[in-house]
Amino acid sequence: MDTQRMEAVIEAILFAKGTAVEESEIARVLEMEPDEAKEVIEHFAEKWNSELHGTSVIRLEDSYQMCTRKEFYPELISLELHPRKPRLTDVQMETLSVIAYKQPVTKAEIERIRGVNSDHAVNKLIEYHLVAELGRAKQPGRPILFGTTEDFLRAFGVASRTSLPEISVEMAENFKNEAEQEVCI
Amino acid sequence: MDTQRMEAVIEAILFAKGTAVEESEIARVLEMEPDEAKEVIEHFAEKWNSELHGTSVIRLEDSYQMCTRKEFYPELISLELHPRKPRLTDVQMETLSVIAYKQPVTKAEIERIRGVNSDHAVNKLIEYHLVAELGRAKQPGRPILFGTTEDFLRAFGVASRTSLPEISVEMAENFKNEAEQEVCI
Amino acid sequence: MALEIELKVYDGPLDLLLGLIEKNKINIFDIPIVEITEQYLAYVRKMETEDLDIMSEFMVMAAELISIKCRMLLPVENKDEEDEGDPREELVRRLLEYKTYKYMSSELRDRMEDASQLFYKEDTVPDEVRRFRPEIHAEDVIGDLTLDKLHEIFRQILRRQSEKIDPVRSRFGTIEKEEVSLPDKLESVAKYAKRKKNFSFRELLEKQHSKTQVVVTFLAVLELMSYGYITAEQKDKDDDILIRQCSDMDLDQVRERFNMSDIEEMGDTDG
Repeated sequence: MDTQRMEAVIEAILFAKGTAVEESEIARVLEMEPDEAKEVIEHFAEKWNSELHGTSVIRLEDSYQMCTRKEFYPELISLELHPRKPRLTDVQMETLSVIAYKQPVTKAEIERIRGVNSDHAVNKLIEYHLVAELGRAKQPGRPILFGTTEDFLRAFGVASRTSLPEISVEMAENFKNEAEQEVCI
Repeated sequence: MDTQRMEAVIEAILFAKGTAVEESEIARVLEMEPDEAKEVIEHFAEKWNSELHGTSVIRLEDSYQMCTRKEFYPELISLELHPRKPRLTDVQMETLSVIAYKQPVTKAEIERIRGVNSDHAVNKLIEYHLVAELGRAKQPGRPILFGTTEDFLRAFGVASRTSLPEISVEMAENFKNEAEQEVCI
Repeated sequence: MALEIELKVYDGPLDLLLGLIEKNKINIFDIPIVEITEQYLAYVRKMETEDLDIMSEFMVMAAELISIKCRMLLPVENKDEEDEGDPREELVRRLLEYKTYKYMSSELRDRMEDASQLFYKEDTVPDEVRRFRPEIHAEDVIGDLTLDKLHEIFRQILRRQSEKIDPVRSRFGTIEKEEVSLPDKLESVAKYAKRKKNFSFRELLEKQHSKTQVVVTFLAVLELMSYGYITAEQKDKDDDILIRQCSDMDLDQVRERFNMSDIEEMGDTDG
C-alpha cells in the first residue's frame, strides 16, 4: 500500500469511528508494525493539521481521534450542537489537579495534600469518567491508585498524562519572590 | 468569510453532524443565500471528491453528507472484526467428541450423554461447518440425526468417519452397560 | 470580637490558612504564628457545622498551629535543638504544595474551557461494514485440537457418566420407578400447547429425553386430542405433524377431564 492510500485509510478510519482509535488497531489494519504505523499516522496528522481543514487529528495517549477545530466553534454552536463540558466544582477541580499531577496516587495521599477528606470529590470524578482506578499500590493495605482517563485528556485538550501544563519552577519562584518582597516591606 | 474558511466550516459541519445536513442549514451558518451557499458547497464537494481522501461528500436531495469511501470498506471491516478468531470452547469440544464418536446421533442422545442441554453448542458446530444434519432417525418424532462433515475430516486430517481413533475395549464395556440401562428404563 | 472575619466557606484547613495569609498580606515563609492561630481559632469557633468529620479536620490543624506556637515561644536551650530549624517549616511546605495544586486547578479549568470548544463525531461505521462476518473455516476453529484430544474428551464424558450410575442399583434397572406419569405429562403438554398455539409434533418429541418420555408424551397428545383441546394435521405421509391448540379450556378443566376419563376406565374394568 502506498503512503497516499495509507493516509486515506487512516482518514477513513478516524472519520467513520469518530471515537479515539488505538495506534495498534490502525497498525493491524495497515498490516504494519506499531512503530512503523505510528510514523505514518504522525506524518498524516501533522500534514492534516497544517492544511486548512475544518477538523484536526489529535493524539490521546496511544490513540488518535478526529475533532473539529476550535476556531469553528461559533459556527457549530449555531447548528445547535452541544459540546460535552463537565461542570466541576472548585473542590472537584482541586482534587482532579492533585490526581492529574500526582498520578498514580492513593486517596490517602490526595487527602494529605488537600488536608481534607476527598471521598466525595473522587467518587464524583470517577462518575464523570475523568478519573479511574489504575490498580493497587504495593504498600500496606494495598490501597487503590487513582489516575486520569482518556475522557480527561479529551476534556482538557491534553495529549497524554505526561504532557499536562507544567507546574512551573518560576511559579514556585514567584511564590518565593512574593514572600521575600513582603519581607522587605 | 473567504472561500477557504467557508469550505473548512462546511467540512467541520459535515464532520460534527455525521448525518445528512440540509443545504439551507449550511447556508444559515454561512450567512448566505441558499443559492450562493449551494454553489460553495458544490464546489467544495467536487474538490474534496477529486482529491485522495478517505471520505467523500455526497448529495442526498437537498442535503449533504460526509461518508467513508466504499473502497476502504475492507479496511474498516478488518478494524471492526477484532483479530479474535473463534475457537472451540470446552463445551463445544465435548459436544463435537460425542457427535464424532456416536454419529449418527440425535440431539436428545447428545444431551443424555453430556447431561446438559446442548442446543447452543450443536448450532455453533453447524455454523463452523464441523457438524451437519445427516437425516432423520426412524424413531418416534423422527428426530434429526447429526454427524461430522467433510470439513471436519479435512480439519483433523482423517480419511473417513470410520477411521476415527478406536474406542477401547473397556470403553465399549461402559457403553454396553449404559445401553442396557437405557433399554431397561 | 476584635477581628473581622467574614465567614467565607473554606474547603479545608489549608484553604482557610491560605485565605488568612492572603487576607493579612503575610509572608508565607514567615507566618506570624500567634496572630494567625488566633484568627484561625476565631474562624473555627464561628463555623456552624454539625459534621464532626469536617470539624475534626479543622481541629487537627488548630492543634498543629498551637503546637508550633508553643515551640516558637520556648527558648532555645542548646544548639541541638536549634538544628531542628524553624517549627513552621513543615507547615510552609504543605501550604506551598497545596497552593501549587490549587493554582494548577485554575490553569486546568482554562484548558477545559478551550477543549470544550471542540466537537467530536459519533461512530458512524456503516451497518454493512459492522455486520460483515467472514466465512469461518473449520481448520481455524479447531485450533490445536487433535483427534487424540477429541478422543480423550469423549472418554472423559463416558467416565463422568459411568460414575453417576450406581453399580448395584443399575443391575435392577427393570424395577426402577417409571420416571414420568401420564397426568404430569398431560399437564406439561397442555401448558406447552397453550403457550405455543402451533407447534411441531416432531419438535415436541425431540425434547423428550428417553423412550418412556416419548411414549408418554405421545399418549398425552392423543388424550388431549380426544378432549378437543388440540388438533393434529399432517399434509403428507412423511411430513411433520402440526399440532394446534384450539380450545379455550383451561388447565383445571383439562385435569378434570382426565380424572373423569380415569374413573370411567376404572368403571369399565370393574364392570
